[in-house]
Amino acid sequence: MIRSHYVFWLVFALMMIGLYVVISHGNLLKKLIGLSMFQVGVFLFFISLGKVDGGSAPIISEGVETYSHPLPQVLILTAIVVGVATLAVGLALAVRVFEAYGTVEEEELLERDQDEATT
Amino acid sequence: MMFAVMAALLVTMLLALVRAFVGPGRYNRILAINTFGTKTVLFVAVAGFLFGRPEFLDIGILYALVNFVAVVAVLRLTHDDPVSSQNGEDGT
Amino acid sequence: MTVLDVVSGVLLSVGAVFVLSGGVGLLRFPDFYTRIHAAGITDSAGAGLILLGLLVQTPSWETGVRLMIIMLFMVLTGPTATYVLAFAARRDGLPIWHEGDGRR
Amino acid sequence: MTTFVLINVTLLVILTATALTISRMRALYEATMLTALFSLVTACLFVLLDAVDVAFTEAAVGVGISTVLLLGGLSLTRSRETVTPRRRRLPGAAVAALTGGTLIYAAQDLPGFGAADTPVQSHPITDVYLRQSQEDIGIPNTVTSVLASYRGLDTLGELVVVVTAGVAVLLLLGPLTRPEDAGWRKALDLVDYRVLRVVSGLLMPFILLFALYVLFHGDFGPGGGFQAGVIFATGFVLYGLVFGLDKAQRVLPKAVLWSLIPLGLVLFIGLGVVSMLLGGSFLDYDTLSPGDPAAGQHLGILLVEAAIGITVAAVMTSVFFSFAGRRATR
Repeated sequence: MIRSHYVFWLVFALMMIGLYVVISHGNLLKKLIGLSMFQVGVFLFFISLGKVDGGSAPIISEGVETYSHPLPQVLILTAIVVGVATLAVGLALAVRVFEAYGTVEEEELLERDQDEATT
Repeated sequence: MMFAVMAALLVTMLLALVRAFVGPGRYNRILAINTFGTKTVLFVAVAGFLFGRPEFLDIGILYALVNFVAVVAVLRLTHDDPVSSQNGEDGT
Repeated sequence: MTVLDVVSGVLLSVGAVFVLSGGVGLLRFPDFYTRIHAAGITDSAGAGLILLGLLVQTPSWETGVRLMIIMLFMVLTGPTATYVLAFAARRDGLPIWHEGDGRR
Repeated sequence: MTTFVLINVTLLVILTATALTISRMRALYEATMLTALFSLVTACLFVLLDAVDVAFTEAAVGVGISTVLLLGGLSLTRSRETVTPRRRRLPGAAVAALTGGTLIYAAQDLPGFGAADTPVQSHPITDVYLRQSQEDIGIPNTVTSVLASYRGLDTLGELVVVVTAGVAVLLLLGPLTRPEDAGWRKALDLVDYRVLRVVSGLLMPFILLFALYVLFHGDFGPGGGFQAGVIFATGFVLYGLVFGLDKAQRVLPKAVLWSLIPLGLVLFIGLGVVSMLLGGSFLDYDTLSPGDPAAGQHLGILLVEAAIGITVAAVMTSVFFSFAGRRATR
């Protein structure tokens, strides 16, 4: 069990650290960092599903017989670029929130909204 | 032989990692990350030889490059931040 | 065991020792400026020797060319990065360590 | 095989430790630096897990672009996090523990890591991608052939997402929202660093050349449109950081950049339409060269990769410009 599943456990640990940061921390930028850690966990999970023992990179060349599966790699390759694009959108939103509210802390944002609603 | 080199690289990575964790201050961290980056370049090169397919060294070239860009970016974009530009106590 | 194997083995092991000692220095030296020395050792001597050791073993010229490009890039970027770091730290007023000061 | 396991475990442990440290750090600049380190380790792991193309992308994106974007975002907002109160920690920890427990429980049913008889490996599609692609397309790098040909439509969708995200950032931070100040705050600090300027100037042509090499060598080794686009953008990011935003924008005017964003997408879709007009289905490159399907595939893949490269490079560069060109409100 340990020998065959250790990768998954460590990857899950990574994902959960990211999830914890996203849920618990109030800072929007820290949340984005947590999100990207979670994302890396998912990437590693996918890639590790495609790996074969003794396999090699799926670039065909003579004298190599076993290759890892190319499909997860394709999915993750595009996902990384999409991930950084969405990270940019998130950051842009955070910057605009900061310009409007003067803070990126969730609690202070909620307080500001409350104040405006009551007055 | 390759394995010994790989082990040395991994141990050095761990040492640099500790330096990046404890700091103190920004410059120590950048230095540690820069060192770590060169170790990853070597890692890619040695791993290629260790597992018998050394033809993917393009990745190593990219690492060497990107590592430099990261150091420049960190220096440039944190330069005018008053909070933690001093060394010493920083909150972790 | 050919001559090339021996040469490559020697280069690799000396490089590994340099890399390792640089890592230890990065951790043990007392302040930022002294640590740059350690980083410099791993970046130039360690990396250069290991890459040379690999170069001796290369199966094809394409791999060799790539190794040489990596070496060129590292020779260009490594010292520049450490120089800029030291320069910026000096300008930022990071104090220099003297004998008898505490570690920082 | 034990060598592999040892290296793998070491890297994964380094990764998890870095993640833990990042999650505990309140100084966000430092946390971002560690994110760069995190990406370096991830990229090493990808190399180890045989995903060389992914490692390529992760290195360029994670260490280059996303670090720069995070730092840019930080310099426009606040760089210190407040203390997370205890009452907020507990729910997050509970949810994480619960989800993690569920995942680990569910993972018992997963086939072992690296086993050769898993559904993933024994599915007929594996054989199509690894063996039959050599006759259909004839490109050694199966990742490229799957990306650009077998799953071309999927890639088109991803490209649309990238374009949408780029447009969203431009709408949020671009010049339409506020007149820009061109100077990127004060004069650039790094301009005094002569060595840095000389070396960066020396590196620039090599970076662009390398990006082109990655673009056109993607058929035979790791590389392709996404990677090349990001490397291009990294080159311009370096240029902008060292020589100042003004100069970078003089080299690459915004009008050009913004027209390049849709250009790649139009090229991609246009290629699909052309292949339909020639009698095939959407993005069926066989029709591009009647009588010699493999040649058509080569041409199609090359064009698609170029289109991806153009769009990704333009999006990443203009996103960087819009972060860098914004004035900090403090």
